[in-house]
Order: sequence, then C-alpha cells, then structure tokens
Amino acid sequence: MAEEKKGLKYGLAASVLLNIILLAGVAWALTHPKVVEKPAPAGPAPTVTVTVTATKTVTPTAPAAPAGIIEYPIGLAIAVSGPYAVEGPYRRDAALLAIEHVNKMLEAAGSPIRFKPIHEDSKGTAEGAIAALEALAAAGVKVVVGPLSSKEVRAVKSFADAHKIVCISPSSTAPGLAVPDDYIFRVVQTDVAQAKALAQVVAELGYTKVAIIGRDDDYGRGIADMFEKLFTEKYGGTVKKLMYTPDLPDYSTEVQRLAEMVSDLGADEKTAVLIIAFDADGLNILGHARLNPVLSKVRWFGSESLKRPTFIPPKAPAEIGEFVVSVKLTGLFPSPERNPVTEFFEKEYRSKYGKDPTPYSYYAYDAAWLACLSVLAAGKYDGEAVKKVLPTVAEKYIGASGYKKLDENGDCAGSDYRIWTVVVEAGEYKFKEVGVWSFATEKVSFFG
Amino acid sequence: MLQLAAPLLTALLLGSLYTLMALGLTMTYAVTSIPNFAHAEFVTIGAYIMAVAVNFGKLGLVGGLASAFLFAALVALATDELVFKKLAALGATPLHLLTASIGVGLVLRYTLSIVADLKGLLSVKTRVVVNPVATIGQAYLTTLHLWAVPTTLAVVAVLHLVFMKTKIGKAMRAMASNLDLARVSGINTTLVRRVTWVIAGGLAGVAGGFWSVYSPINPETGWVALLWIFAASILGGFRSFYGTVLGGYVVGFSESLGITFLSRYLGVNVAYKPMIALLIIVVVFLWKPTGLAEVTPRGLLESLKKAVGR
Amino acid sequence: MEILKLEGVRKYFGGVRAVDGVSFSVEEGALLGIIGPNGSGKTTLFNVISGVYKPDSGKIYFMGERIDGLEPHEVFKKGIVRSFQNPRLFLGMTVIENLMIPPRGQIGENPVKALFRGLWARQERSLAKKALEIIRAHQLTQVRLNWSGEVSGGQMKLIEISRALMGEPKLLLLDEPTAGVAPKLAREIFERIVKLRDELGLTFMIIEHRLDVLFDYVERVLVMHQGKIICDGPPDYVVKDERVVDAYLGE
Amino acid sequence: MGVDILPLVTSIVTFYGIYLILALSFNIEYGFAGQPNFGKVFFYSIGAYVAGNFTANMLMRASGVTGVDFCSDLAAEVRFKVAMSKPWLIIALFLLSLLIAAAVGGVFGYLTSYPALRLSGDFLAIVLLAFGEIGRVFARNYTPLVCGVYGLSGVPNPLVWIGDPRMARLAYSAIVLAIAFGMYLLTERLVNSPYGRLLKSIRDDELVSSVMGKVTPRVKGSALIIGSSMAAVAGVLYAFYVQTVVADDFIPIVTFVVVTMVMLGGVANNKGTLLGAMVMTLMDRLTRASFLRILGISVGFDISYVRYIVTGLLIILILMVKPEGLISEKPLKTPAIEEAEKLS
Repeated sequence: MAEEKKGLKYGLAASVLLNIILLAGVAWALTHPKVVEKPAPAGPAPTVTVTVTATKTVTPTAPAAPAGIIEYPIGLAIAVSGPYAVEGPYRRDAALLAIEHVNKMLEAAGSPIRFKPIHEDSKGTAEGAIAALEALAAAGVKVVVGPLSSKEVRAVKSFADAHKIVCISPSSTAPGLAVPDDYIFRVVQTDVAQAKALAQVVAELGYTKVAIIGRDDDYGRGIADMFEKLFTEKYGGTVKKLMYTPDLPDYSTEVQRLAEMVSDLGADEKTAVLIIAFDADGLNILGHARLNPVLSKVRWFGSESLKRPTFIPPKAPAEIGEFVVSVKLTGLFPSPERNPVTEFFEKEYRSKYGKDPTPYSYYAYDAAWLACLSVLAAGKYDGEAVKKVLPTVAEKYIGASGYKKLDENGDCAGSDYRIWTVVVEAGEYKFKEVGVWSFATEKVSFFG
Repeated sequence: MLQLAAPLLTALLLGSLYTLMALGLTMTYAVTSIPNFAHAEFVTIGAYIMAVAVNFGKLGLVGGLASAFLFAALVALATDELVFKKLAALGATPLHLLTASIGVGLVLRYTLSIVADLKGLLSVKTRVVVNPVATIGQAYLTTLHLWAVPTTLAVVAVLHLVFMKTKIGKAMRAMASNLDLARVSGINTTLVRRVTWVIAGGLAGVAGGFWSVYSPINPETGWVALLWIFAASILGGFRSFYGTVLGGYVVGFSESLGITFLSRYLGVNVAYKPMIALLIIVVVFLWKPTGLAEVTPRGLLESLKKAVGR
Repeated sequence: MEILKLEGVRKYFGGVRAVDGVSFSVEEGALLGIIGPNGSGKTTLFNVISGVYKPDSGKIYFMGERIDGLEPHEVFKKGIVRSFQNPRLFLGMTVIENLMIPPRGQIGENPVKALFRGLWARQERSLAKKALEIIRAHQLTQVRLNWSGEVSGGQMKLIEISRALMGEPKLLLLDEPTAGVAPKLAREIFERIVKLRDELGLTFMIIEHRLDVLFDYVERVLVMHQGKIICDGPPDYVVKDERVVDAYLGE
Repeated sequence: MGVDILPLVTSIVTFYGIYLILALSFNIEYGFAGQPNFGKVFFYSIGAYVAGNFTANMLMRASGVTGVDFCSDLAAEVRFKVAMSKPWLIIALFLLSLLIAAAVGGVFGYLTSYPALRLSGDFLAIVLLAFGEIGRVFARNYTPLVCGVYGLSGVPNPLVWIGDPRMARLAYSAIVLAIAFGMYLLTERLVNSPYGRLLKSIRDDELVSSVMGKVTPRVKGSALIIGSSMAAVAGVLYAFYVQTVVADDFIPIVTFVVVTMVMLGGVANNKGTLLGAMVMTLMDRLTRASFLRILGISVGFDISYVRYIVTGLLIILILMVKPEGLISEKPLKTPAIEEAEKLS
C-alpha cells in the first residue's frame, strides 16, 4: 500500500501547492493594492517629433553598455501559430525591428534606457490572447504591441483596462471596438472606412454588380458585410457574397461557385469581383481564377490585404502576376502610402530578415515605435501615463504606415486612401497608385 | 452537363492528391495499427522539399518529386524507428499510438515552423506553371492534371503489382491481416515494417510535392489537409488499399459536387464545405466501418441480384 | 423438473455450422458434462445459451421461459451464469473486486446513489464478506488483493468459478474449469462443484477436456461433433459409443 | 519593473481549475469507462455557448435596451453595465448557466453513446473528434448562437460588481478552483464505489461485464452523460472568465491537451489527473518568455515554437517511459477492499 500513500502524497502536494499559489496571490493583492513602481530616472526626454528617420544616422558603433542601464519591457502579444502561423511571424519581426531601432537611437543618444521585447504567442484564440496578456502582466509589462485580431482584442480588453496595460493592436479593424478612454489603441483604420471607400470606388468606376469572395472570419465578414450594405443601399448595386471557411487546403470549388455567381450577375462590363483574402487562401483562389474564362473576363477589386508582395512576382508565380494585371486588380491603401520611413523600414527589414514585409508588418513596426516613444514621453514606465501621452505622440508621428493620428477612441483617425492597381513596368511588377479617396470630402479622384 | 465538368475535373485532381496522401495512412494503419496523425507532416515536409529543390536547387519537376519522396520517406522511417516501433514493442494500444502520433506531429510541425521562419519560407510555392491544356465550358484540364492523375494511377498500379507479385508485398498483406500469424510464419516483420513506412512517407511526400505546385504551402499545410486524408482513408475502410484509392476519389467528388449543388440549388453557405468530409468520417464509421473496402464489382453484382431477386 | 431446454438450435458462421440443430434438455440439479473434439461447437453452444450470440433458428427455454434472442445481461438476470475457457478476468481490478462485479441489485451501481456511501456501504460489506468466504473456499485468500492479472493460471480458473458463483446462478455454464490446473486441484474443483450442487441445488453444465476427471463426477455427458449432439448418456455409456470413438479418433 | 504576480496566479489557478474539470471528466469516460471521448472540446464548447448565449440574452432583457445588435460591442458594454449594477442578477445567471449547461451537456453526452455503442478505441476517438469539428463548423456559421465568426463578447465576470477588477478576477479564480476541487471530490466519491467498479469492468472486458448482468450501453451512456456535463460546466467557467465566446477557439488541440493531462498523470486515477493537469498548466504558463523574465532568464530566441515541440516530446516520453502515467492505477477504495484488507 506504499504506492497508494505515494499517490495520496502527490495529490496532496498538488492541492497544497495550488492553495499556496492562490494564497500568495491573495496576500499579494492585499499587500500590494497597486503595483509599486520604481520611479523612473528622468531619461533624456526625446522630442516626440523624432521620427524613425533619425535612426538612419545612427552609427552602429555600439559602445559597451554602461552600467545602470534601465530596461523597460515591451510585450508582443502576437500570434505565430494557428490562423496566424504564416502572417504572425512577419509582424513579430517588424515589431522586433522597431524596438531594435529605438534602442540604437537611445544608445547613440547616451540614454540609459533600453527596451526589451517579450514575445508571447497569443495563438489567435481568445484563450491564448488572455493567457499571453496575463503572463506579460505578471512580468510587469505595461505596454503591449498586439494582439492582432479583433476577437483577441475583445478577449483582452477588460483585462487590459483593469491592469492598466496599454495594448496597441497593429491590425484589429472591427468597428465595434472603437471605445473612448480605454487601454486599447489601434493604429489601423476600422473596416468601415475601407468598405466605404471601396464601395464608392467600385461604384464610381461604373460597376453595379459585385460578387464577393471573402474569408469567413471577423476580418473578411467585417468588410464584406459593410461593403454589401453600402453598395446596395447607397449606390443601388447588386451584391452576391461567397464567404469561405479559412484554413482549408483548397478553394477550387469555391472559385467555381464564384464563376457561376459572376455568370448569374451577367459577367459583363458592369460586373466585378471583390476578393478579401490573406496569403495562402488568396493565392490559391487567384491560381484557380486565372484558369477560369468567366473570372478572367471581369474586373477584380481586392481588400487592403491583397496589396502584399506575396501577390505579385517575383514573390508570386509569374502566372498570378499576369492574371492580376489582366483583370486590373484594384484596391485601396491608407495614404500617404510611401514616405522615407517606409523605404527605410523595407530596406532594414529585408536586409535583416531576408524577406519582404507584409502590409500589416508596417503597422506592427509603427505600433512598436509608438509604444517605445510613449514610454519615453511619459517619462515613466506606467500604463496610465503612457495611455495619456500616446495620442499626442501618435499625432506627431509619421511611420512606415504613414500618419498615425488617433481619434477620440484611440483608433487610427481616418485618413485618405490611395487607390492602387498592379502594373508591369520594364518587366517588373509594381503596385501603382492611380487615384485617391479623400477622407474629408469622401470624393474619389483618379490621377491622369 | 457542361456545368458538371468543372467540379468533376477538380474532383479528379483533388481526388488523386487525396488518394496519394491517404494511401500511406492506410498502409501504416493496416500494417502497424497506428492511426497516424503525424502523417500530415510528411505531406508538409514533402511539399517543402519540393519547393526548395525546384526553386533553389533547380532540380526540375521529377528531381523535386524524387527528393520529396526520399526525404519524407526518411522522416517517416525515423519517426517509426524512434517512436512508434518502440511503443508497439511496449504493447501500446492503438489509442496510445494515436496520442503519440499527435505528439510526433507537434514536434515535426513546429520544428519545420522554426526552420521556415528562420529561412523566410513561411509561405512558398513551387515555381512550376500550371497551364490549361483543354477547356470544356468553364472547366479546364491543366498540366497538373496530366502529371498528378497519371502519377497516382501509376503508383496504384505499381503498388498493386508489389502487393500481388513480390515477396515483400505479400508479406505486407500477411502482416496487415494477422500480425502474429505473419510473425510465426517466418516473415521478416522488421523489414516489412520499414518498407511500409518508407512507402507511406514517400507517397505523402510526393503528394505534398504536387500540392506545392498546385498552391502555396506553409508549415500547417498538411495539418490543414489531414481531415480529408482521414476521410479518404476511412471511407476506404481504413485498412484497405483499393478502398482507399476509391475513397480518395469519392471524397474529392462528393465534396466538390456536393457543395456545388448545395450552394447552387439550396443556397447553403459555402463555408459549410468542411462538413462534407467530417460527415463522411462519422457516417462511414457509424454505418459501415468497412467503408468501401468490400465494394467489389462481384459484390455489387451480387447485391444487385439479391435486390432483383427480392 | 426441466431447467433448460433447447429445440433445434442452429448457429452458422458463414459456411461453418458451429451449432447445427441441437436439441436437449437438462434437469434441475443435474451435473452435465459436454465433451467433443476441438471445434465441435461446445463453446458456441455456451455463447448461444448465454446470449452472447443470437441463434439463427431454434428455441431455448429456461425454466419454461423463452430466452433465445435475449441480451447477455437479461440471460444473466434469469439465473444463467457462465465462465470462460480462457480466463477473462477484469485485469484492471483486484481479485476481490472481480468477485464484486456479478452480485445483483447493487445499490451503489447507480451513479447518483454511488455518491452517498451510506446508501450502499452496508450491502457492499455483506457482499464482500460473502465474496471473501468463496475466496477462502477456493484457497485464494493469499491473492485476494492482487491484481487479477498477477496470479497463476490455475488461480485464474478458480477466480472465474468464484466470480460466476457470486452471480447467484441457478444454472452455471463452466467452460473447461480445470484447463491448465494441476491434476490434484482439478479433482478438488470437481468435488466442490458436486458439493455446491448438493448443498445449493445448482445445475451445472461443464465443458471439459479431461475426460478422466469429468467422468468420475458427472452423471450425464453430451458429446458434440461438427455442431451436432452425437451421443447423450451416462459416462460409461458414452465411452462405449462407436460414434464418439470415431469422432475423437478423427480429430 | 514591478513584478505583478497576481495576474499569473489568477491565470494559473483559473485555467488549472477549468482544465482539471475537463481532465477529470475525460478520466471518468476514458480512464474508468474506457470510452475515449476525443470530442471533449465539443462538450466544453457547449457549456461556453450556453453560458454566453443565455447570460447575454438575459442581461440584454434586464437592461431594457432594445434595438441594439446582440453581437455588437455596444451590446457588450450594456451587459457589463447591467452586471455592474445588479450583482444578484449576474450571480443568478452564472449559477443558472452552470445548471443549464450541465443539463444540455448531459443530453449531448447521451447522444454520444450512440457512436460509443458501435465503436471503440481509436475508431471511436476519430469519430468523436470529427463530431467536435462538426460542432465548431456549425457554430461558426450559425450566427444566433454565439455570433458566428465574430464571437460573442460581453459575458461579464459574475463578480464584476466588486469594483476592483483585479480582485474580481482573483475571487472568480478562487470560485473556479473551489468548483474544480468540488468536482474532484465528487469524482472521487463517484468512482470509489460499485459504480466505479462497474465502469472499470466495461473498460476491461465489455462482453464479460454484460454476461455478468450489466447493461453496458446504459452504463457507458451514464459515464458519457456525467463526463459531458462536467465538460460543459468547465465551458461555463471558461466563458465567464475570458468573457468572450468564439466558436473558432474550440479546436481539437484543446482535447489533446486534456488527453495529455490524463495520460501524463495516470489513467483511472484522479490524483494522477490532479497532478497531470497541474504539470501541463504550469508548463504552459511557466515556460513563457514572460515568466522566464521574472526569474531573470532571457532567452536569445523565440521560445513559442519550442514550447509546442516540448509538449510533443513530453507526450511521446510519457508514453515511452511511463505508459501508466506518473501515478499508476490503484484499487478503488470501496468497503469491499477494506473488508478484504481487514482479513489478514
């Protein structure tokens, strides 16, 4: 019966350990009603207007880190598995690059402050996101870049507010999450703006019938539903929707259905396709569509996520490039699209990781910069202070993804959208700006 | 009729690829009783090897497929030697083996993720252009059809000969039907086991290779396709070679035609598509666990006779 | 009084006629031996009677009631309990626990009542005492707390019989109760069976290969061959029957 | 930086509690009754759906606000406000959710006995795995349940009215732990009884069990009902903790984690389950970059993938080195054993 006693011991040990953890928590909570902060030494208060371009001049002759370095952690709650297995690592790398750049700047300035990234895989699920935030919070993290998707952001919102942890999501676009005075900031416009602009561009180009093929997740549904509503109600158009389950191995059947829907709509010069997809599904769909006579005949529009190097050669196969050019794939991108920071970011990203950044990587880079700059501007590592100062910092910041002025909800204030299409110039595939949608006037104007 | 051509041609191609993937799963289950969830990773590994060999190694289609076969076969063999064989020797039940295969899958998938992440290969496609060679209405027959379908049929034919004519093939069949009997009747079970894993992994690798021509791949490609692989294998009876061949095509056809009809005539949301493969698994297991394995021309004839006689 | 009656019972497996039109009846309190070469259908007969297999045709009466086609647990409830040729013990349990499975009407087998020990503890203890008595009678006391897989082959057979007895049977079907048991113990087992029959009035049907032992104890023997009963009578009658000799020689 | 251990404690305690219930339920079904319910995540999700849908609907009704889209974030805000102002309402809804979910879970568990009658072992496991996925695909498409792909947010912490959200979380985690330990004690009582013995008899040899008079389909059904009810309760606790219910979160990997916990701890052994769930939960929380930082350890690479590889290796190692789990199976503690032990 010694065995049984041992078993009992294990069981007891387990429950005792658990209770100790719980009691420790209670004790902690009672004795530390508020987390005690070490007063942060006054670093050289950087002018907030310092933009990323400043790092260009930083020489990498790193002197030995002086004693008395103060390290502030920046949490990266970025999913790198599950639905974000492909896309997540790009954004994580962009955020890491931003923090590296900030540190170089601080080092050059002789500041004792350094930022230390802590990455947690939020798995693209609510449970994963909350677990990631809890872990980061325990490590004393007060500023987090992420989570990525709106459903993850929803899951962590009350936690972030309760623990005064600033979360800067590089890619959550659900309109409903626009809540004033919370700890959630989003550096990308909500779906409403994009859907509004898309509907108008499609309508003004003379299309009255649109077949949508889109991911059936919060991103795809968000844009598709909003587009459908605006396009039918405001412009009197016809919309057919085909929403597919993400993460399937193949979408050929869906593409055939899409072709049938397009045929039903007439497949004429008034009919267009709108695709809302990520990399793996998008390439698969385009690969099938290019072989389809009906789908090759009509005009294609794409969501912002289609403006990735993945979709044009040399990253994409040449045949896909030919297809997107022949169907004049057109989409939007928040402007200003390019600036020196964009160029700098792309160059650095490419040279460090040997790959091209994805569109949301630009936002992740900016989110991380904003996180660091806000801590510096706040002068202390404190969520409440960072939250207060962040909108001001953002207003004066121009990053890889353009102006980052935030609205009263802490979301990227609406900006103009540039209209892009794919062209071949001197044998090279390029996304070319062909027009602009003005946020202020809600007017579309095409160049040339 | 023209409207049917598109889903049918799709089904032909997908059916071939599912068959190639599922054959290995069936073989390892028949011979070693492992419902191998890590089979998915052999597909992914093959896909990656193909993409790397063709895009960077300039090996060409055949060379790429050969290296995909070789590499996936080696990984499959290694997993068996290092994990499954030892567990089987310890007397693990199929359920334990299933659980172990989930563990093996995690190790392989995320090891591959690390490599792909470091090398900037999280999403990659083999650079071989797929072109239409003939169109029927909206449907198109592509060059990939011309490679993948005959390859699959050739594999089936070769395996058929192996099972029927060669010593090792007969030994495999013997082991599949009764392991203990095979052992006492002097069959080199270790060798047969190894050959089985090499073929199973290799075929999965080839299927993955084709897949990377068909569509861009990432470290989760195989895992995502696992449902369909299992559906094909289970529909075939889970232990039957010929059943699996049939199962692969039936899964391809029923999914492609099924969702097309449901969506076109009943307005069912296309997002329900994965339900078809899932329902195949559930219904076959509950209704007829032998799947299509018992469906032979003679059997069909007899049941027809019975029906008429009644 | 007839306790069991079979009329034209058939059980085929594909082309194999395992039980091929068997009819006989058993008197209450009988000690009936069933012999026959391997594959003659003895175990299948037990399986058909105990409800493990449904007969293809024919009728089975137990104490005047039709029992063919009943589920095994229903047959058990009528009072027929069986043992198995190769001991099929519950290997994840101790010996005593194995014996605690068959008793009828255990209150604690209801998941809700199981939560309230007071409801069933008394019943359990009295059943356990009975089980321990049977254990003692079969000289299993030493191993009562062993895992049932960790006892000798002979002990396994004894546990099988003990477990069957715990089911309060009226009719016991024992499939080779002495296989793999030392000759001395084999005789002890049969002596106990006779004693049980005499004291409790139980009826036994025993499949046995050790004819020498069997014939010393049973009053009647059924001989099966190729699914049919080829001879039925007292042991000394059966041994003289030519068909029986042929059947065994042909084996 | 100030290390703030509280969220980690809350996190570990809550998820330990939730997964302990899941693991106990799997142990009843698989460890004792031999039915590998690989559709565990499905029953877990049922609890979360019931809790989410019921609570959200009731709170909306209590708020008197109409014309607001049930799935919108605005509705979520409304629900939080109601929960803040009506403590008794939210507590009652929480308790009711537990009851309803247990009942609904039980009904679905009963339906599971249909495949369990026809199949066993790996086949049953695969079918139930497919069942779980069918449930997920359905739920993500059927919007009225939990708002489809968007997910349903605004299932308030039942203790949200405490005011200090940190304390509310901590208190809630204590409730989860208490319920989990209650479940543990109940499970111990349940299985250390003739019923537990009955379950084991079916696991060990179903045919013999039925020959010994047991109505095995009914017993299997009862085990699946109990297990599924428990899983649904865990789902309710999850929904009220994470406060968001998304169909796409209920993926097979959750089941695999539960299976690993039971296999690691030792099947048919609730103490083992206690330990297995503990090891897996701690391993998940303590192998993170954040925790390593608390200890002052800094790793030079992204350990996210490595954690999954380690989990995979752990599964393989347990099965190879200690197939019976960390704590091996013991005889059930019934009066019969006591009587047998008395004899000496």
